[in-house]
Amino acid sequence: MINFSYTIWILLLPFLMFLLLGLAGHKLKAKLSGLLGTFGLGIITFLSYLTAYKYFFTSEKIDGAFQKITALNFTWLQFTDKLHIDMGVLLDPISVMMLIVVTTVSFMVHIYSLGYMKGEKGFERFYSFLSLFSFSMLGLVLATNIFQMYIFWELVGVSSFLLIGFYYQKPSAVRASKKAFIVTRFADLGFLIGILILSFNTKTFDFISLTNPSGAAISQGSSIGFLGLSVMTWSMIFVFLGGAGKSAMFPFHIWLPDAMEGPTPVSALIHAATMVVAGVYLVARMFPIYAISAPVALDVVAYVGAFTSLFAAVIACTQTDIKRVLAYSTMSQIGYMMLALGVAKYGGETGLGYMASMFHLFTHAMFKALLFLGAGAIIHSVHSNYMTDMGGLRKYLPITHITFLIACLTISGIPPFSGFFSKDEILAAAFQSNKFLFAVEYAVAGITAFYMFRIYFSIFWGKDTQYQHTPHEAPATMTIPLIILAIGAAVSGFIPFNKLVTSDGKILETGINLVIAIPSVLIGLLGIGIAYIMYRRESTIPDKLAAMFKYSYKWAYNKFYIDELYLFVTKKIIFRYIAVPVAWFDRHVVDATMNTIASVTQGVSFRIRGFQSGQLQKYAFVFITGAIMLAVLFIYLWK
Amino acid sequence: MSSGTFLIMRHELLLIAAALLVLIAEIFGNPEKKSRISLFSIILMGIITAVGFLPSPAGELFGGMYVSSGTRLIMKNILNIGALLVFIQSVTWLNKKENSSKVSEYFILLISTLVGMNLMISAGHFLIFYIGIELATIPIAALAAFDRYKNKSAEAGIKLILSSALSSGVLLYGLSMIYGTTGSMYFNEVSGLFHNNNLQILGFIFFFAGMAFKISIVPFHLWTADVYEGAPVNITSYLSVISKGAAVFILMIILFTVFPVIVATWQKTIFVTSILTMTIGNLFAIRQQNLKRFLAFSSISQAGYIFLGLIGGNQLGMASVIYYVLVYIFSNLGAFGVVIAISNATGKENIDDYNGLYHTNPKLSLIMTLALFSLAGIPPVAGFFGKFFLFTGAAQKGFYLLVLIAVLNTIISLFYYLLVVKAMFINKSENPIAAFKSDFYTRFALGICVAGIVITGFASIIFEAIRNLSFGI
Amino acid sequence: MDILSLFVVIPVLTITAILLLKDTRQVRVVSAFGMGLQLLMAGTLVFLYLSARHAGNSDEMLFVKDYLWFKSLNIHYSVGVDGISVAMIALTSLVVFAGIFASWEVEFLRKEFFVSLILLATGVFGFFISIDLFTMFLFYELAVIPMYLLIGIWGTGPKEYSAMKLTLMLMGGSALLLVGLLGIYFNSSPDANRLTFNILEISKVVIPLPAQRIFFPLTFVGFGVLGALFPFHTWSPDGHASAPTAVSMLHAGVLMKLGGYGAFRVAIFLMPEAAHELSWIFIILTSISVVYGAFGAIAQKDLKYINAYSSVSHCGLVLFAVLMMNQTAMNGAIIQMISHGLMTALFFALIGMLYGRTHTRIIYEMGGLMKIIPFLGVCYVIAGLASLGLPGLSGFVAEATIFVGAFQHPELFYRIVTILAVSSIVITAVYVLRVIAILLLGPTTNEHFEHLPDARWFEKISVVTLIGSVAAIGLAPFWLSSMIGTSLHPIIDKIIALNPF
Amino acid sequence: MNSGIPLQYFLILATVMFFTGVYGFLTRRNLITILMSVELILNSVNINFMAFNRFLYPNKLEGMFFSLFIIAVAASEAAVAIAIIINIYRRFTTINVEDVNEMKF
Repeated sequence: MINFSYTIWILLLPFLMFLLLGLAGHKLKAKLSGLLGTFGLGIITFLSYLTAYKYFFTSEKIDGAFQKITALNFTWLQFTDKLHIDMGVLLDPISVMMLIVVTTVSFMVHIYSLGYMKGEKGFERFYSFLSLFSFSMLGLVLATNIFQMYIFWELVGVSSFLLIGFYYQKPSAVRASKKAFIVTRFADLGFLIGILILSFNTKTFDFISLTNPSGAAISQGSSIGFLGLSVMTWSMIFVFLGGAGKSAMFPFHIWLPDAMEGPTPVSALIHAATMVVAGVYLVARMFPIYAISAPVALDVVAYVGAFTSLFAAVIACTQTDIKRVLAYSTMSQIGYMMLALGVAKYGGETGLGYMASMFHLFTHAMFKALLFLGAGAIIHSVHSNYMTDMGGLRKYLPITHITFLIACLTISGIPPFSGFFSKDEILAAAFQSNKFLFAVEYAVAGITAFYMFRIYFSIFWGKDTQYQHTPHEAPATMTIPLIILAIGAAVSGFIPFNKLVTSDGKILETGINLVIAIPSVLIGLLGIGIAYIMYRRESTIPDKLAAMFKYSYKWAYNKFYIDELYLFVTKKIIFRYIAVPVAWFDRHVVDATMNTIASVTQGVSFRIRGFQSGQLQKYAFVFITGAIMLAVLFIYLWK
Repeated sequence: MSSGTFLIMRHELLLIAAALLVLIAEIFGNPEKKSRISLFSIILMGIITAVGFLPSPAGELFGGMYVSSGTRLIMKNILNIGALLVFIQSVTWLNKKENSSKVSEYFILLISTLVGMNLMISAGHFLIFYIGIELATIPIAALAAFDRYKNKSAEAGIKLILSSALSSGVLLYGLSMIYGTTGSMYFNEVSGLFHNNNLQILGFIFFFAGMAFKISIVPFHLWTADVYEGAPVNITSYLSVISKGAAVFILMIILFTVFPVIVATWQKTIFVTSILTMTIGNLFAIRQQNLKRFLAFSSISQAGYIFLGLIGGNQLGMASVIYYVLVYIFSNLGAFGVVIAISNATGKENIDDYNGLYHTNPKLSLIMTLALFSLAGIPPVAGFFGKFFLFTGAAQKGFYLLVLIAVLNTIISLFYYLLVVKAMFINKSENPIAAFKSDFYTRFALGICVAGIVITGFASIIFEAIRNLSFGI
Repeated sequence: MDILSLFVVIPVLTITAILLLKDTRQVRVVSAFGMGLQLLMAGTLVFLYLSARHAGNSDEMLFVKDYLWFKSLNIHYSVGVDGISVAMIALTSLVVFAGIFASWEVEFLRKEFFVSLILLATGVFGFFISIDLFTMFLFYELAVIPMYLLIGIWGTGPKEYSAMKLTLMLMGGSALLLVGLLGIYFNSSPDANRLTFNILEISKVVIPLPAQRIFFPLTFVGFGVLGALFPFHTWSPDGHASAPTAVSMLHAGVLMKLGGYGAFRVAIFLMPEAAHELSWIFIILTSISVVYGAFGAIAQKDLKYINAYSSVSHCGLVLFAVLMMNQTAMNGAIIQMISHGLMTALFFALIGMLYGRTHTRIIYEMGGLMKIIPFLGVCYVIAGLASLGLPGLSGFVAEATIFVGAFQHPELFYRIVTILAVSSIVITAVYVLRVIAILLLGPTTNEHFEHLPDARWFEKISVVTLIGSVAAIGLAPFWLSSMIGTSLHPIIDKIIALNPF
Repeated sequence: MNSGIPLQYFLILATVMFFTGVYGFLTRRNLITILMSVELILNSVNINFMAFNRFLYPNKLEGMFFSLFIIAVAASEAAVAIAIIINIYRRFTTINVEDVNEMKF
């Protein structure tokens, strides 16, 4: 048994870094604090790679399966003797894999930001937030129990809130951060309820005992029914709500495009590579339960994933803000991953989808981070988000151009880039189990290629735009991460995921299935071709098309008015028809009754003052009548 | 008369002696130095009060017409303390020149009422009781009309004397019924011969009405406010505390000793009347502007609370009533003391005049606040303990509903007490009562009151003493 | 002199010291010193308590001292603490300490202000240490009354009205309470000759069920009024809005906790059968206050109103959890009391400081303050995050415990209601973020605010004290929850006896 | 003692007198008259006492004594009352009871 106890530092370091930069940051020099943060994360990255190496290549397997190792664990908060929140580190294939993803991208972003955020006000604040995020994300990844995961889940949410709202004087940024937090919070409510139901039935939070396919917990409550579904299914659906919120699945997706208000490195790190895939990770984490005792919930996952991928891809075709395009493509790619999980079963051949999903998660992290950082470099030089303001940039930004191209090819699934492999696995998995979803994904693959090259061409080729000051290539601090990531995106496809990350930890024999691979590559090329025709150089085709499908284009351009719907619900229904009435009711009914009691008392006291008339004889009269009435009362009426 | 006799009825005898001494002092004393008389009578009263606490044997006189026991002694002592305080409080007022000619009358009359009350408390026979109660009432009427040049004073006098005459008429009529049905006026005999027939109940109700008049229980209370307002402040305080206390005591004694047979009836009676009293008293108090009138109504509602102690007909209730009267004496005299001091200094008696008093006369306002809180039953002052024990006494016999109504009433009362506090502390005023320094007597009296308000509650020994002594009446 | 009584004696001495002072400038120093001492004492008490427990002292109450007071009624002055009261005492001393500094700049009648403030504190401390219903009630009312003057004299807005309303409604509560206590007292012994007010002794006997049916509601509602139980909560918004800073802090932070504490230490503990029988009524009421308070907060414009309504919601959660009547939920209730006490005090302190600078509490009249007064801004954000239950701050610990506990309830109805209550976390997030966004973020709206000064040293003391403790609980809840948990056992055992979970 | 008027007659007389007195008290406007009606009430009580004593308990004299005392007390009461009434007349220059209501409510 290898000793993994040092992994605690993977959690502690970023936290300490956060405290240091948060409390003392404004005292340090901006540059120093930036370097500190980067250095700290460097160490963590090193530790993670060490861990990954030790886990995958030196830890012993039991009958060919990777074991879940609890590196360390201590009780943080005791509820009952069975239920308690622990804080700890759980190592298993997916968590280690995520460890790599998070630290790599995060490290890249740290370096990149040194250049990108140079001279920004609140530089040290930015880095402290980044450290906070890294801490939370790693905690989420390494959680040993679902409640720990929830805790870090929330922390991730808040750090994303803080980073989106980094430019807190910009109203749009503030609005976006608020939106992001509240939408995800709403989803997390589902997550929490799911946890409650789960824990009520299984009486445990611990992942290992929860997800042990032959354990007692997993079958708990699948017999108890509620409104037609088993409580287990209900809890899993609720948990998935949480995942959908973070991963911007329909209908919780609305926060992601707006989240692009944040600094671009943040978008790359949080809203492309790491945090948004937390939902996928969550489902993967609970996968045995989904697969074994809540298949219905798994179908929900599949269909939601599929729909989102299509829906987002369509919208992506119409947006002109490059970061938003990338955001929608992120959604659609995560849709892929969800779908892959959804179509998978537990163990063996049928577990292909699971492995594919994780694979795609990995590759996607690489190329999507690359895309965003590239976009960042572009924006950095052009000072605009809109591709309408760009064109012919290939001359000015060679490195960015190449890396961006690689990324585009990768996401379009063109071999030999990594995207091809992972996407191919997913399609294969879909093909195995559900032809309809398979068809959908095929279409999406094409659309993806189209819109990616749409922006590629219109940025780097297209019309020769005149810039008031000529764009210049980004500094090394920014280009180096691009290059590294580009390499990662290019080659990570050759990582033998089927040996490392599978649903049951055993090795899974896979190969390129040409029947699926070739058409998918072709459809990708087709999409590229169309984009080439439309955007290689200035042409009127796009406008013609837009005019032709006027309404559908308008709908897609306005993101199918989902935002407006939300706005309607929150502003009109919640605020105007619930909150305001409640406040009114409280003032004018509940409170009023209390005041009425008082005023009634006063009124009565005014009414009865006539008794005190000052007339001696009236007094005497009352006296006598009183006496007689008492006498009558107690002699005849109430004896 | 043997020395034993003297010992037994020393309260009355000493008081009579005191009255005579004051009279002699009036006759032979130096007409210029009238003010000395007040000091003299205060000293006498002080001595009597002190002597009252000496141990004395329980016993009977005049064939059981006069009874003395531990309980009754406590009651008398409490009354004496109150009277002493009133004496001290009156000095400043008496030193004014329009009163300087009537100092001795004032004290003689007061003392004689005190004699009446003591006599009445010691009654073992309705005749003594009747003599006592009249002796306690008639001089008060004269005192109420003491300010000969004030219309209100005269009006107060006539209202008091006539309505009390009527009430004693009714009371006597009731007694005659009881006499007719039992053939005796001895407390112990009557209780034996009592058996709950209509005529007796009628008699009881009429008797009760007569007593309720003295305690100013609704609906027999209407004279109270006017008389309190009209009479000189000192007399008002005396009426509101001493007379009321004495009447409560004797009513309690008679209820417990004479009418145990019809306990069910008088519990109902008290139930109804106490609810009426608390509520009506509070409702009237809310709107009052004149502080004397205000305190009059507050004292009415206080009487209602006191009845909660009676209703149980139990030891605890009895003890708590006696205790509460003691507390009430301190609290109410404290409040009145402030009113007296201010009306002596400025002649102002309205709540509005008190606006911003705290900023000019902080001490007085604090004492007032303390007294009012004690009346409202706010801890940690004595009033809280008093009320708590009263309620406990009622609750012991299961009158939870009554207790609930009572405590809800205390909220109303708290409201109007707070109005005064608000006036003194919060309200702003362009011409507040100017800061003034009151003389020794006032400060002394107020000091005693404050001490009483604070100590009586915490020092459990006082309550315990009352509790232990008051076994049997 | 036992250590517990010191908690009453020290404030009293402080008061006398203040009264003897001639120079009003020293007043605040003296009070700060006295309350600092109190804070020290609280720390010592926590330490002593834990060490005593560690030494294996398993009595229900520790440091018990008992003096016979009114022999004939068997009324004692008896004090004693278990983990719960220790925690509450610590909370109180923290809030009071912070409150002193928050009201550092009171000018008008300074002496009187601090006297009444500390008097209020005295009542609260007395309430938490006493285990005799009579003394408990005494201190309870003692704590309520100074509010009137504090709000009436030093308050703002319609202060007389609010003060009167608050006082009368709370007194109304204590009126019901008094009847309830008397009822308990006269049923406290099977043979009516050993009647007692002592909680521990009463808890040993079973009060006959018919009596419980009458007196449980009285007691519970009586305390509930102070705990802002719907629909008896309306004193809270007005009261808080009109009260001066420190008073709001103490009131929302500590005084409202008397309600929750009493509801569970007296009502539930002594009359579990009725509690179990009638809990559904109050569960409905409390869950209403949880959601309703949160919604009410969304629509408010005045910072203090927002906070008052959120207090309604949070305190509703306390009573809600108490009524679930199982170990975890009750544990959560206590933690929630403490956490809410700290963070709401923090809120009111900050609001007071903002008001002191901007002279408005209407959120729309402020904006973009974060840039101008970063320290206060950040503190406000932290307070907000604590109140929306962010992990790592105390709010989360409390709410998680409550929800998990409540959801363990065997009956479906209770679980569904729980889900209703859980949903409040979203609403909370909405109004907290709404305020933060309007108040602190965005561009600065009012140029007059451009040069507002950031926090002064005494303000920093006050705020940092509170934030420190909020974070401490949030990061390391285990010691607190275990301290409370062990003390809950006797109570739970008494309940378990009748409804086995 | 069975000769002459039976007890009931006395009682009826007394009752009638009592209520006459009450009626007078309530209706007369002149303070003196009101005082007289009070006397009427007290006398009715006296009659009661006498009659009861004479008819029911002839061997004891409590009733008799009681009425004696009542008479005496009534006299003193009247004295004080009249004194005050005189003062009233000085102040208000009337002894009409309705005019004597400076204080009310």
